[in-house]
Amino acid sequence: MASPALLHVNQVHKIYSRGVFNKQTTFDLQADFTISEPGIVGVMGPNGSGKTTLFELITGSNIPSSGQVLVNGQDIHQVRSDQRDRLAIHYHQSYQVRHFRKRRPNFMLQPSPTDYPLVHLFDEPQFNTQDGYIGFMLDFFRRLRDEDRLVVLCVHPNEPFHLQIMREICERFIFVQSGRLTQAPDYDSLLQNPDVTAYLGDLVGGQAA
Amino acid sequence: MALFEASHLHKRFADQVVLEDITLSFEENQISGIMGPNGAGKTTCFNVLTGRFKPDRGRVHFDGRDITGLPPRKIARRGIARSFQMMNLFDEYTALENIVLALPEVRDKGFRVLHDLSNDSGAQDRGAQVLARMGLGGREGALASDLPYGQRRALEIGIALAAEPRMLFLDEPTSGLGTDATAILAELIGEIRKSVSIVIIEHDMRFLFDLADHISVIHWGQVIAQGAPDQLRENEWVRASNLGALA
Amino acid sequence: MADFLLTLLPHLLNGIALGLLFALLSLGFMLIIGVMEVINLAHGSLFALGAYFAVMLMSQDGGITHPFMAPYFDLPIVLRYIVALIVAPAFVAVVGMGLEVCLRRTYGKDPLYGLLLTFGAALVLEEMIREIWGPAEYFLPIPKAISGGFFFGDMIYSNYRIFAAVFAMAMIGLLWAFLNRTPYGAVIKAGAHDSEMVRVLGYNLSRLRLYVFAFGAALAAIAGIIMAPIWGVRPHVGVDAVIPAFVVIVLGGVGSFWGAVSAGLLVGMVVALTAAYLTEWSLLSMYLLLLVVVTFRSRGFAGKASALEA
Amino acid sequence: MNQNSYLSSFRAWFTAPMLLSFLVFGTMPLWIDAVGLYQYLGLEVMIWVIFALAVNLLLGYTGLPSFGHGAFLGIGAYAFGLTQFNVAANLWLSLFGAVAVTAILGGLVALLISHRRGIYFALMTIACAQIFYFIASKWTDVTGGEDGLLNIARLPVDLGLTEISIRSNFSLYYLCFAAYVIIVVGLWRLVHSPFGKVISAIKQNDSRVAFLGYNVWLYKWLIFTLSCAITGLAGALFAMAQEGAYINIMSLQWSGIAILIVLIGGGFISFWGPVLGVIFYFLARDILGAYTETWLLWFGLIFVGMVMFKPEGLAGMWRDGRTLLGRKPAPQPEPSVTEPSAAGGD
Repeated sequence: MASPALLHVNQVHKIYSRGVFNKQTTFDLQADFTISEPGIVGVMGPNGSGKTTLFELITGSNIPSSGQVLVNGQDIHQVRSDQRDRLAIHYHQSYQVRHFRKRRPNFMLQPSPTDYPLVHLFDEPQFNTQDGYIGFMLDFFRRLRDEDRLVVLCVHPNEPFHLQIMREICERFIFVQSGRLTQAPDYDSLLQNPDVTAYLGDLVGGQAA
Repeated sequence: MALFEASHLHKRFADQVVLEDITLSFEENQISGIMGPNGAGKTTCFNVLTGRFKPDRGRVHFDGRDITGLPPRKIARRGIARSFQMMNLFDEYTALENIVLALPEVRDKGFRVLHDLSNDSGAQDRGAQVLARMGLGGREGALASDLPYGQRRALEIGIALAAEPRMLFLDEPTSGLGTDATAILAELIGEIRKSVSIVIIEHDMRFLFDLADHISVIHWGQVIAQGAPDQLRENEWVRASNLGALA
Repeated sequence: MADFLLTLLPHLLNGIALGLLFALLSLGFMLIIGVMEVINLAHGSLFALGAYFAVMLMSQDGGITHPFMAPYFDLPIVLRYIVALIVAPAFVAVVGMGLEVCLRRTYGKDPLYGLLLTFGAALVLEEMIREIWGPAEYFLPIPKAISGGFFFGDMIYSNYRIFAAVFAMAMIGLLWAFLNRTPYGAVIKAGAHDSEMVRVLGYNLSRLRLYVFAFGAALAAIAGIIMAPIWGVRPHVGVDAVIPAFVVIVLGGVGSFWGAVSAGLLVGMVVALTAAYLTEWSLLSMYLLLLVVVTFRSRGFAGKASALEA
Repeated sequence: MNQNSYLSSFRAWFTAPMLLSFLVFGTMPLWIDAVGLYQYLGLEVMIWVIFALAVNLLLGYTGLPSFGHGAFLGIGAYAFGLTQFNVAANLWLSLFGAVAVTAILGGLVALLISHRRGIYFALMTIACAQIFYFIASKWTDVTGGEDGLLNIARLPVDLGLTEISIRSNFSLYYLCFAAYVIIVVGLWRLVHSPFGKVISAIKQNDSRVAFLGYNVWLYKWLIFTLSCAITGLAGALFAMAQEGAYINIMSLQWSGIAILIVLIGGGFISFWGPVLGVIFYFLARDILGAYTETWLLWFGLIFVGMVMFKPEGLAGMWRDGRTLLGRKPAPQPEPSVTEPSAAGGD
């Protein structure tokens, strides 16, 4: 039997709506993808496109409207809330967030099958060329990957070197726009996507120059 | 065994994990550095190490003894002194009084109501010596609140040093200082390292790379890199940054 | 047992009415702490002032009246009551603004100065009340519709207490909606969180402080008017009011809206029940409650670090 | 020891303003009638000065605002009367009883509040004071409730060889003056000792003091208890002055007025602030009070103005006046160390 995929986001929908009687959908995120091997995945997309919501769904701090998130074959929402951080961790800029939403009390949930987090999600880490800390951060991502974890790096690039970093370190990409995900196996095919080039605009040209 | 060892420290505030499994050790007679980007939890780490906050989990050992969760005054009495990033001087006191109050011999006389500090030439002289060492000779009588910024910083470190600690923790000593004042401070620290083990928290890499013997980089509540300055300087991004260009 | 519960009911009602009024008073108090970082010891005096202004607007012998006011007093009492409920808090808001202007000199200094200034202001306001209205007790006339009582079982219930509870509840609800559902509320909350943020957002901080103080003062005045028929209107009523407000804030925790409401209810209930069964000790119970809670939970039920600790 | 060191040790104990205050207060009964005032006023001033010095030990020197100190004044008065009635009608024993009971109760309160500071501290002192107030007002068997404890005697001063009657205001005044001299000298020494330096440092920055290895809690506990003990002594003297102990001095208002007096006088910057404040308060009461019923209103306005424009109080005005006149401050009693209460030194 093959070992289960490291991260399987299975038909996850998250719908936010407004109004009690006349429901209007204000935001709708749909995600369905599988990452079987350890690696570093880059997530890009405009602000408000649903990147942070996606991360929250993966770590179990947000409840999907439908679908499930499996980390190493384990449904994260079936794991005791105080042990979910042993499966997936959400880094918010400079600290880690441990906040979980559950529909059932912990005693009805299962313990985590692992003791160390398998999936590390970095939510817009602050890359600043002035101080040189980027190098240590990138080394840290690589170290995690070499220890067989999955690193997901979410960036909203606004300077050419942000793209340079993504290109240097990420092995595959996910592009998020208006709640929809597009996958790309490498940087070049990511740039084939006209939505991506439109979103990045001058940054790509700037890098080429 | 290192003079100061912290193992598996955890600290969280509500949802935020500020320290996650931090393990650090600081050797005797060295300058150890803790660095990290702004807001990366360095000061929290510092506060846990020096007893201001109790860690949720993990132990802190100093000189082979467990000091986890001891109140600040007991940690101070074991021989650990610290400076503060937000300067915490006694503003109504003169520079000399600030120092004298920090002397352990004065601390032991705290309850002697008949003692006259101003006639205690021993304490006064030792206080003046510390001030002279800090480059504040001649400013004994100036009120702490009247000193210029750089001298307040020096006094801040002087207070910590006057406690005659075995280990001195400095919290962002360069913050707010200009280039010249930073150079003076570096010289000062180079001078006091002869008598005391030092731990410095900084986000200014260049300052630490020049001074420290060993550096730990903290981010996301974890130690993301550590080593001697030369090892860390190998990193191409570090070299490509301003620091690298200048180093 | 059933009999006991039946006799308990009116006291519970009293407790709820008292508690909601305490909560209303404390919420104004808390707004001021939040935005100005000042413990307004004069808050009780503003409460008393509200009651006195209302007396002035309700009855012809309410202190200062002038012959040209006579036609006004021919208006039906309900109308005058509504006028009093609007105009008296507005007067008090103006007094509050004056106090805020004085307080400006203490911002950025040791918070003790703000405390001392408002203590002095409380003294001045109480003495002014004594000077204007004299030391005697006044009673605030109220419309017939909300006076009197009704029987339920063997016990008589006061209509007014029910009115007071409902009115206070409505005010608390409105206040909550104001703070959470309007842009003004958002700015006030930003100011309570971090006064620098208000400047960053592009608002005028000193104007915000002025308005918030006026608003808090008006809330105190409203609580004072509603409380007047229950407690009576005496110069000393300010001190009787500021202490429960203080206790409520400490119990509920600074910065917590529902903390203040639940602590207000708790204090009201404790005071009302001890007043019913251990009359002598009713005020003592409040202090004991405070002492116990603060000893074991230094920031109350839901408090965050705040100006109170500086 | 040479001449010089005798002089310097004398200076460590006595200063020019202290001797001046001894001179003024020591001769007061001789001239107070001549300036149109009366003996009992002198008595009140003396007692309130002792009380205000105790309050300022907390407020001005340690930065701890006790808004409930009036309760300890009352406890001292009751304890003095009760010791006199129930133990022995001896002055020293009764004074000891007053001081001891107040110190013990103060020490108990301090156990609850010594880890607090600022407004929370003020609040806890209010709560504790109110609890004492209610106990005193309800426990009528012991305290006489609203009627108070009547007929407290001005017991003769037993000096072993001879006894001095203090039935007259004049002679009671000198007992109070003696207490004042002892307390002023003692407190001056205390606040200029290492202990005083530490408590003042706690006022400026308590966490730093803890990081220097001092036991901040213990210092706060000791100073609160000491302040209560002195307040108890003032209460005992007050009981003799009034020939009774009454509940009203335990009310919050009197605690507040004590704070007000200390601040108006300038307790934050000067040892002598409370003394100036008490004199100012009683003169204002008698002079303003002669013209208007609402003198407290005017006094309150003066207070508000003072907080707004001159929080350093009368002592601050005095200091500014000297600077304005271009006079150099008089030599400090301790040449190498400047006092925090700079104006107190001159």
